[in-house]
Amino acid sequence: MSSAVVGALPVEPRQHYLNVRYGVGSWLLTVDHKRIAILYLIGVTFFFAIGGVFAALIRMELLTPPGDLFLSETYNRLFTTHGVMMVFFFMIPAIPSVLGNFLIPMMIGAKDLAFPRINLLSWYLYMIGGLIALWALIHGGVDTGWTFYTPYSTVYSNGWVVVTAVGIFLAGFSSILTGLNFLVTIHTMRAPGMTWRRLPLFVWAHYATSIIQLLGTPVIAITLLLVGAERLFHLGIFDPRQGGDPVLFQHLFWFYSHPAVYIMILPAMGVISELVTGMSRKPVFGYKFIAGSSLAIAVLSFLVWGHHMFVSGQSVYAGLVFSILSFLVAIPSAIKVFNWTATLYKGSVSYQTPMLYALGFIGLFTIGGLTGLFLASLGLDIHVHDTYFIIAHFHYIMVGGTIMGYLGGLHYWWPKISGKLYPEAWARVSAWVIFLGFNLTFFPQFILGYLGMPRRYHAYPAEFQVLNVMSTAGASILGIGYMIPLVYFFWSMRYGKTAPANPWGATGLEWQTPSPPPTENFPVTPVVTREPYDYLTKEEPAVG
Amino acid sequence: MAEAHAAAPHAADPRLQHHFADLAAQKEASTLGMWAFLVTEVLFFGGMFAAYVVYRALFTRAFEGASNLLDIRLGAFNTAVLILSSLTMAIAVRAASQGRKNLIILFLVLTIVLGSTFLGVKVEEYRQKFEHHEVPGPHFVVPEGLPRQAEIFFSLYFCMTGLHALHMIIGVGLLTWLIVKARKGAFTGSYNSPVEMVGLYWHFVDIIWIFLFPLLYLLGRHAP
Amino acid sequence: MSAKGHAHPTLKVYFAVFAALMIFTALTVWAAFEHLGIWNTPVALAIAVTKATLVVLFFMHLRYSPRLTAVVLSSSLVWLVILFVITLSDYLSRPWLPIYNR
Amino acid sequence: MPLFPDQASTFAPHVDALYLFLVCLTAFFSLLIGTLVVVFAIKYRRRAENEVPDLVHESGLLEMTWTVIPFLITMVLFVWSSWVYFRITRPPREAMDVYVTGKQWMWKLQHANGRMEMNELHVPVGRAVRLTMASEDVIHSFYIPAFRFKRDVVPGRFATAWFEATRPGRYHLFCAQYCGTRHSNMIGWVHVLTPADYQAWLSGGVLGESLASAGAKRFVENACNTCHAEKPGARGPSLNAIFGKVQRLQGGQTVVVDEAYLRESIVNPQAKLVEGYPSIMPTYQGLISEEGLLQLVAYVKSLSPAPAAPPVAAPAPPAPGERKAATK
Repeated sequence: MSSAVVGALPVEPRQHYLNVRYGVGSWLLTVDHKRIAILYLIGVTFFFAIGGVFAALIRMELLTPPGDLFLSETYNRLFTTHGVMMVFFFMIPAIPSVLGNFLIPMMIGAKDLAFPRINLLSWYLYMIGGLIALWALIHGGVDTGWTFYTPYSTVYSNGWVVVTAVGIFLAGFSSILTGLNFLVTIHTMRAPGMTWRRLPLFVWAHYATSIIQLLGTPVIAITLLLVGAERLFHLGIFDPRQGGDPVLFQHLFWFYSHPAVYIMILPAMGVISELVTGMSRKPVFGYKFIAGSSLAIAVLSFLVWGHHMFVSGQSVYAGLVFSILSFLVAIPSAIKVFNWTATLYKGSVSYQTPMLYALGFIGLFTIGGLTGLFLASLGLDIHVHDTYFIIAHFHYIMVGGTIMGYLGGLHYWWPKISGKLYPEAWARVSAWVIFLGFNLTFFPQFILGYLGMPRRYHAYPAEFQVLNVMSTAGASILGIGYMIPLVYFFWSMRYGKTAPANPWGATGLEWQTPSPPPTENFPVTPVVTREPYDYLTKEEPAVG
Repeated sequence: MAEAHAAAPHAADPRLQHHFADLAAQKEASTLGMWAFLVTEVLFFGGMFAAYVVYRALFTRAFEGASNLLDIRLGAFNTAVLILSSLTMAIAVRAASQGRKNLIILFLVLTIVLGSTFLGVKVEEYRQKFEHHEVPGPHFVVPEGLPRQAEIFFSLYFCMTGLHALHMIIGVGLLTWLIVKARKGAFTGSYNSPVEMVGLYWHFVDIIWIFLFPLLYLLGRHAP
Repeated sequence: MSAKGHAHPTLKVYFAVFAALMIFTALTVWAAFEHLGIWNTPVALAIAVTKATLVVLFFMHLRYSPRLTAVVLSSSLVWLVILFVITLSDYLSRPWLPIYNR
Repeated sequence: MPLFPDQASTFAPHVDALYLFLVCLTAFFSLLIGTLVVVFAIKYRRRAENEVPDLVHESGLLEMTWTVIPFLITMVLFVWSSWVYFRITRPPREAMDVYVTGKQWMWKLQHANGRMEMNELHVPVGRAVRLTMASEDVIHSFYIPAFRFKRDVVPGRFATAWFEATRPGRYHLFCAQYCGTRHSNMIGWVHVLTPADYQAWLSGGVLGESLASAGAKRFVENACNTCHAEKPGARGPSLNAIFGKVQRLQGGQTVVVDEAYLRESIVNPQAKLVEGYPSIMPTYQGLISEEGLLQLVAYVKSLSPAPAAPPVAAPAPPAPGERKAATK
C-alpha cells in the first residue's frame, strides 16, 4: 500500500513526519508522537553522554588505589551525578520515551497517543527536571549517592539535595504521564482486529511498564518531597534525633526504586522479543508466556524491595519473606530467556546488527539475572551487599540489558525513524566493541565485590588494583564503542541509503507504512486480520 | 487537570481531536486517563499514609496524645463543609451533562465557596499550631507528658493536610477555569468531560480528607 | 465499552448519599469518644471506608462506569495494601527475634 | 592478585559453599543459554533471502519444564541461604561483648574491661564475639570481608550482631554504607589473636575502667539513682536483674528487656512505661552521647546475672555497683 504512494509522484518528495514542517517551533510545539520521540532521543542522548563522562571520571580515579586524582568531595559528587543522571534521566525514560513513544501508536494502528499534548508536556517536564538536576549536581554539588539515604541526605550532607530532588520529582511526573498515556492508548486506541492477543510483545512489555510507572513513581515522588521538607523544616520523620526511623526512608525509597529496575529492563525485554522474532523470521515461541511474564514481573517487582535492606536492621522475618519473593521474581525472567532461545530454533537467523545486540542482551542478561540470585540469598547477600558485586550485577542488568536492548532497538527501527540505512559494517564493529568492552569493565567487579571492596570508595586497598585497572581499561573500550553509533547515526541521516518500508522483512503494523511514516502514521486505519509474528503464511510479500 | 486539556476543541469537529474516531472514544480515553491519574494520586498520598501507619504502630502513645491536641470541632466542621462541596460538585456535573449553563455556573461557584471555607478554617488551625509551638522544627516544644515522637505526628499532620490543601487550591483553580469556560457556553449535553474530570478530581480530594479526619483528629479521643 | 451517555444518578440519590455521609461523620465523631478497647481504630476506619465507597460509587459514578474503571481503581488499593502490609510486617516482627540463640 | 577472600570466621565456609554453588549454577545456565544461542544462530542462519522457516509448535510441556525447574532451584537456594542467615543472626549466649560506636569517619571500639581502640579490633580466635553497635550521626556499616560479616549501624538504635574468628591474622575492616566525604577512610584492621596473645594484649596498654563501671559513674552523674533507687517506694522501677526478662508495660503490653529497650527508655522514656510507675522521667535525648548510652546499658546489663562466659577475658577491676557473675 505504501509503494503506490511513492511511485505516483516521483518529482515531489513524499511528505512524511520529518519534512511536513520545518523550523524550531514546529519541533518544540509538536504534538506528533514521532517528533516527540525524536525530542526525547536528543534529551536522552544528552543525559547519557553526561552520565558517561562522569562514569569515565570515576573509572579514572579508580585506576590507582589512593584517592589521588580528585578530592573525596569531588569523587562523591561524581558517582552521585553518574547515578542520578543515568538512573532517572537515561535508563528510566530511554526505551519507553524514545522507542515506545515512536512505536506504540504505530504498532497498534493508531494515529497518535491518546493525549498528545500531555506527551509533549511530559517531555518538557523531563527536560526541565533533568536540567535542574544537572545544574544542582554540577553547580551546587550533591554527594549523597543516587539513593539519598537519610539521615545523611537530610541532615549531614551540605549539597543541593533539595534542588536535585525537585528535578527528580519533575522527571518522575514526566514518567507518570508517559505511563498514563501508554496505558490509556493501549486500552482505547487499538485498530480494528488488534485484539489483546495480537498485541506485539513490545507493546505488552510497555503495558506492564506503565503499570509500574503509575503505581510506583508517586511513592518516590512523595518520599523525595518528604526528604526535601525534612531538610528545609527539620520535620524529623526520618531523623533519629527526633525519634524518626531512617529505615522507613529505605522502605519507601525501594518501594519505587526496586520496581524502577523493571521500568528499565521490561521495555528492553520487549525490544528483544521483537528483534529475536523479526531477525529470525519466526513466530515467537511462547507468546502467551512472554506476555504473561511481563505482567507477572510488573506485579512481583513490587513485593521484593526489602532485599535492598537485608543488612539494614530490618526484621529477619521480613527478610525471609523478601528473600523468597525475590527468588520468585527470577522465574518470569528465566521464562523469557528460554522462550527467546527457543524462538531461534529452526528459524531463519540473520546476523545483522540488531540481532547481534539481541544475542548480546540474552547472554548478558542471563548472567545479570543469575547473579541476582546471589543477592536474593539472605546468607550470601550479607557479604556482597554494598560491594562491587552489586555494582557489577546491576550494570549487567542495566548496561548489559537495557542499553543493549536500547541500542538494538534503535538500530532495528532506525530505518523507520530516519528513513535511512546506517552503515552495517560499522554497526557490527561497534556492537562487538561494546560487548567486549562491557564484559571487561564489569566482570572483574564481580570478583572485586566478593573480595570485599565496598562501593562508593574513593580510595581502596592496593591488592584490588589489578582488577580495577582491568575495569578501567574495559570502560575506555566501552566508551569508544558508544561513540561509534553516535557518529554513524548522524552520518546516515545525511548520507545513508534510503530505507525501504520494511528492510528486515518483518511483520508488524509499523513496517506496513512508509519509512519515515506520514504524520498520521497510516493513510488508512489498518485492519488487523493476522496473528502476531506470522512469518509462516506468505500471502503477501512483506517487502515495501 | 491536564487530562481535561486533552479534550479541548480541535479544528475539524470543534471538540474532536484528529486521532480519535468519535467523541465517545475521546471521552472514554479521558475518563480512563483521569482514573489512572487518581490511582497515582492514591499512591502519592499512600507514601505518607504508610509513614503514618508505621509510626502510629510504633509510637501509639505519642500519636494519640498529640492527636488530642488538634481541634476536633474545626476538623468536624471542615469535614462537613467538604462533603457538602462534593454534593454541589456532583450536581454541577449533572447540570453539565444536561447542558444547563446557569446551573453549572451556580453550583461551581458554590463549590468554590465551600472549598475556600475549608481552606480558611485550615489556615486558622495552622495559626493555632504556630501559637502553641506545635509546628515541627527548631521551635517545637514537646507537649507536656508526651514522648518526643509527638513531633513526628505534627510533621505528618502538616505534610498530609498541607498536601491536601495544595490539592484543594489546585482544585479551586480548576473550578475557576471551568466557570470561565461555562460562561462562554462551552459545555453541552454532548460535550462536558472537563466538568466531569474536575468533578472526579474534587471528589478524590474529598475522599483523602475522609481518611485524614479520623486518622489525625479522632484516634486518640477515647484515651484517658 | 463506550462511556458516553452513562446514566447519572438522580438528585434524590445525591441527597440521600449526602445525608448518609453526614450521618456517618457524626457517627465517627461520637464513636471516637467511646471506649471501645481495641475497636476504636477499626470502627473509625470502617466508617471512613464506607464513606469513601459511597463517594466513589455515586458521586464519582463508579456504579455507572465500565468495569475497567473499577479494576483501575482497585489496583491502587491493592498496591496501597502491599505498601502498608509489607512495611508494617518489618516493624511488627522486629521484636520477635530472641536475643540469644536458644 | 587475590581472587578469593580470606576465610577467617565460622560463617565463611557456609557462605562460600553457597557462593560456589551459585557460581556453578550461573556458569551452567550461562553456558547452556550461550551455547544454544550460538548453535541455533549458526545452524539456522539465513541461507536465502526468501526462505520460510519451519513451523515449530509451542510446547506446554517445555514451558512447564522451564518454569518448574527454576522454581525448584530457587526454593532450594532459599532454604539453604536462610539457614545460613539464621546462623549469622543470633549470637550464642556465651558470646563476649564488644561495643562499637561509628561516627564520621571512624570506628571506636570498647571492650568490656575498658580497653578502647580506634579503627582496630582485637579479638581472640575461637570465641564468639557479640557486637553492640551505635552510630553518632549517619548510617554506617561494619564490614569484615574475611568474616563474611556485615551489619548496618543505623543511628537512633543499637545494632547487634556476632561472629567467631577461626584463623589468627590481620583482616580488613570497612565501612560499607556510604557515610559522607571520607567514607573510604573509615577503614581499619581486625586482629585475630590466639587466646594467649589476646590475654597479653588485653592486659597491656593503658587500661581504663571497665565499661560497666564507667556506666555506673554516669548513672550517678545523671542522677539516675535518685529515682532508680533500688528500694521499696522508689520512684523508678528496679533495674536489678531485668536484662533478658519480660517487662509488663502500662496498657498491658509486654516487652523483652534488651539493649534496644534500655536505650529507648533512656532517650525516650515516655515511649514504653513500666506498669505501675508514673511518667515522670525526663528524656536524655541529646544529653548523653552514644558512647555514654553504651556504657549505661553495659552497666544495667551488669546488674543482671551474665550468661555463662568462659574466662577468656582478664577479670575486670571490680567497680562500684557492678556484680560480677560467677563463672561456671
